Amino acid sequence: MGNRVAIVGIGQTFHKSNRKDVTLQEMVGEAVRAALLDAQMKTQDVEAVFTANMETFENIFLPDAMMADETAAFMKPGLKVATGGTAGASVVEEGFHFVASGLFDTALVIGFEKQDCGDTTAAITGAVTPVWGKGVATGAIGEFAKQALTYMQKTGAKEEHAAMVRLKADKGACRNPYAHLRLGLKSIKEVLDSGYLVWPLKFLEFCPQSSGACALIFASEQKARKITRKPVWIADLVTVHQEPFRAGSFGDPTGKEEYSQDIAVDRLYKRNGITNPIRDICMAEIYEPSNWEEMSHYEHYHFCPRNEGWKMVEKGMTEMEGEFPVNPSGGVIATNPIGATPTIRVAEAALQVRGDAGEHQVTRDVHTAMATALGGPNWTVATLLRRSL
Amino acid sequence: MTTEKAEKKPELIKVDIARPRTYKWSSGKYLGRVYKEALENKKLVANRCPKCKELIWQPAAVCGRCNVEAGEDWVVMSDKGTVVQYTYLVFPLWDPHYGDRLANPYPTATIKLDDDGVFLVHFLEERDPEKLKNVKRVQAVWKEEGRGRGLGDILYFRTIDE
Amino acid sequence: MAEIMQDRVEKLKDLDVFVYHGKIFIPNTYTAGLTGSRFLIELRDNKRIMATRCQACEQVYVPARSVCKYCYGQLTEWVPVSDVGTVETYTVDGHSNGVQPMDPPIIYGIIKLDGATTGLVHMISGVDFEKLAIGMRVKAVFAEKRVGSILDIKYFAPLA
Amino acid sequence: MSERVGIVAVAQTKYSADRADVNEGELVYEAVKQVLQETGLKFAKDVTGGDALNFGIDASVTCSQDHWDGRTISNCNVMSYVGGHHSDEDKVAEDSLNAVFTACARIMSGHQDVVLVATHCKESQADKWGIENTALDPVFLRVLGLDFLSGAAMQARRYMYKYGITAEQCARVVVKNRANGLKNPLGQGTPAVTVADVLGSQVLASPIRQLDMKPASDGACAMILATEKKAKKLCARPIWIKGVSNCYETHYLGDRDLAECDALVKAAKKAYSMAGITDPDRQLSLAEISEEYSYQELLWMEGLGLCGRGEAGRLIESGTTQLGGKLPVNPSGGMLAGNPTVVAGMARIAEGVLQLRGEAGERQVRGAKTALAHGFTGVCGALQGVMILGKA
Repeated sequence: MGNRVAIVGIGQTFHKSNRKDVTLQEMVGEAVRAALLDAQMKTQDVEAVFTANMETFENIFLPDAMMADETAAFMKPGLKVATGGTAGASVVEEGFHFVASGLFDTALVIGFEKQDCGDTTAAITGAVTPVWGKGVATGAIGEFAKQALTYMQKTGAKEEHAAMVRLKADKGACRNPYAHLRLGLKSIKEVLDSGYLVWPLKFLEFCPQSSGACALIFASEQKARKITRKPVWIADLVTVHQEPFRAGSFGDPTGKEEYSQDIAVDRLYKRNGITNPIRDICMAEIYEPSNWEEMSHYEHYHFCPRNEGWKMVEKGMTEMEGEFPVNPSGGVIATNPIGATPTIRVAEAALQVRGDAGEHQVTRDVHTAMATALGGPNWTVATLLRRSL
Repeated sequence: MTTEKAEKKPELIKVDIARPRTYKWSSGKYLGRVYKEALENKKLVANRCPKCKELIWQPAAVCGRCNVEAGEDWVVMSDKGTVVQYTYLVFPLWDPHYGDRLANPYPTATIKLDDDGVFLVHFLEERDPEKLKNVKRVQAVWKEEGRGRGLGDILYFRTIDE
Repeated sequence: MAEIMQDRVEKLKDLDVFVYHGKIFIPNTYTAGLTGSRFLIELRDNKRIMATRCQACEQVYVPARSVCKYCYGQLTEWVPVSDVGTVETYTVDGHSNGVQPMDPPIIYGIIKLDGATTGLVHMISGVDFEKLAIGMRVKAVFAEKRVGSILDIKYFAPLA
Repeated sequence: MSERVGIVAVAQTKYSADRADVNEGELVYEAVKQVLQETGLKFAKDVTGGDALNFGIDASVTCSQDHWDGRTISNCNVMSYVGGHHSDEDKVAEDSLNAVFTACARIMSGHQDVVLVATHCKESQADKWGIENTALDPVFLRVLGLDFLSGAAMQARRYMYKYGITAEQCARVVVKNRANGLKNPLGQGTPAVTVADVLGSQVLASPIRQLDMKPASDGACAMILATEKKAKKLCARPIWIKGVSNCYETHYLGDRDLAECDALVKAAKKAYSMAGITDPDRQLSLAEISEEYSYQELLWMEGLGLCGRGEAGRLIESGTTQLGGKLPVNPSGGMLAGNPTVVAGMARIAEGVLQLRGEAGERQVRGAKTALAHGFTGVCGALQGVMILGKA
């Protein structure tokens, strides 16, 4: 069997809407430098470099080769993967396989996106080519607006619940120096009055376009124990892609189709002896492009029964001090450099397991954490991290 | 002197590049059949998976859910249907295929076509947000000339009262 | 602005297959970053080619760069390099690719400027194609109207 | 290598200058269908008690490029055709040799036993120069209007100058590969040429002439990799991956002497050491090298240590690398006979597998036991990949 794999280094940029002070190479280099510093390693100690982003966002072809010098990949093995919004987690999967295989003892795993040099919604619209449907796209925003409407009608959730989720996210973001949107919201009223972006989604209810990068350093077991006293083990990782839903892009209003989220966590929980997720897992960093999605995902990740995601919010269970904290980092609704976002989820979950999340460290002791990613037509990557294996 | 200069933010140079790239996307055989039926007969067709018996949309050589070959069991679908979901853009969206910033003039809806038809994403003719709320039954309005663009042969779906 | 090409759909001769002739057009705005901007501003304002130096690795990077590829150190020392250098390789590019700043033929070359340890990829002009040779000495010719772009160097011409 | 990884099935479409008759999914399915039929494998989630095999394909690794497919999240084009529904799928955005490298790692990690790898590219549908231009640094290189041809031309010039390689020697590569290509039933039928034809063809970017460059090509390739145990259940003669590695060059063309290919030297060294190869030119039965431009076969041969620096020219003149020579290079015809970018790396591996299984027909290298497959991505070989395949 393969090596066990641990995260021994974590680095992020300070995610912002614009980073005009750095080129793409330099921005990604910042995250790499932070990860090397965190692990007290030098570039020579890194044996391979794996990267991920969505090329059409910057309209840069083969960006990994372009940034080889700045990401310590010069004269080293490595490669780039690109799926959809899940790209930042697909690269975590490949890093996991490559280090476990024994081909490399250490590897840099990097997700990045510099959205200040392109047009994100235009790039997403490019996911459907004109030969199939020209001009019908409303971008991801439109899709999630439809989702929010369906969730409201199906579960009886109120706009106030969605606003409470947004407030929770902002509380976390304000305690996370790397987060992009740190608004200092005081009450749900501010969210409710923020005007519609795409009905029924309001301005504050959808993720920003950010520029940022996140770099992790993976190490095999015997290497990891030499590098750090606090390795975070990748216990397991499940990727589930799927065909587009017949009646929607990110959700199935007919209620007849299985979600990749459910399939992914079923496999993950069964393989790792998890019978009661919010007991056996201590916290989660999930990929929620909108606050409505967060409530729906509570259900798809079996944190609560179907149609009761909003009740967890009402009882404050997922607050930082709550019974099952979710997205203490502020989540995707506060920070979304798309290629890096899934990698950030793994990084933030790992910081919680290490107890190094500083101001946004959750109250509950975290020995096990889950990070998820959403992308493409509702694809899912679920990663399980543990303090000890 | 130097402190004053230090405060001045350093000038940052940007490089603007705006170059379209041409593409020739092929419909392939299965989507080509949708183009042909729309062009010649103003009909919407899809092929049915022999295993799960569901209509495959976007028509393809394989049913991805069953991992079996889809074959040529083509079904003509009604071009009437019921609106399941809709949304409209508040802001113009840069559409890379037009190379322009367009606010889609029409709302985009998911329409369930009658008689076990597929869920089709297309435009609604109705643009008034208030009236949109009670648009339920709709029917396709086909172009009379200039067809040959598959689903683009339908201008939009018009509200029908049934 | 490139004219917006009209889409068209063509049915293949003897097949029920249709080919959609279209385009993808997303304008982009890239930043040169702090280091790159200073290099370009020096071209624009002072007609000077500046490099960043890595003392430890004895590297002088042109165009100026913020990271040394060998020691991964952050480069903060700026040094001017000569506008005269040696041609390391070149090509007389006759093919048109739709993204060139002028009509071909264009002579592209890599010029190792005196004082630099890396070559600068740029254009060469003012020389007969047959006279082009590796090892040739060339000098930067600056544009009259400079805007803060690598094209503020119009081309490199053979040293008299 | 700890757990041996076997290739149990390979398939390629018939390469063509223009496959406008199919979309990307239908194209890749032409290859995927063959490897599924050859092995009788289903996807893991579809395996029921009653099947002949009690295991299935655990994951798919696809390989394509958003820029070439003209579509964001371009793996949506092939998802249904590679069993991606409710399964593990990932897309590598490099030359496809790296996708096989990824599948190999997934199996060696013990996380997965059987992996389908599938790649496609339709060069006829996109603007090659426009795409390549966007791979270059936007501030200092892209605005100059460079693409991979002008980059390759500067490399060819430097290599020919420093090591005395001649235009005739480069032309011989084209003559050899196109002749081999006509013996390959899956080849594109690119017509044979003489040295004079090549030297007489129009200069695109000196010293590269029209016939020094590969033709546009559309195609797909699929293969199935498995653990040693399952590979032996799936086919009589699995071909083993004895060594594999890759390596990044610097992006800044001015930072390196373009006559050198240090990243390829390093990748080859690692792959050889994994495979226990010390003298590649004697121990390899054949080499399949990705060459978009004729000079590249010669330069990459030297980087791969198949001969000394500057000796590739003499090697091609001596007929050593011809079919029937001591070390045949590109019996498949290579990219110069017609392979798409992205697909080229797996096309090299597929030819290696066919040769080692003795199924290469007219172009069979007699007694082939060990084959090298090489694939590169990007301008002037920005990311070099090397794989060693063995019969035993």
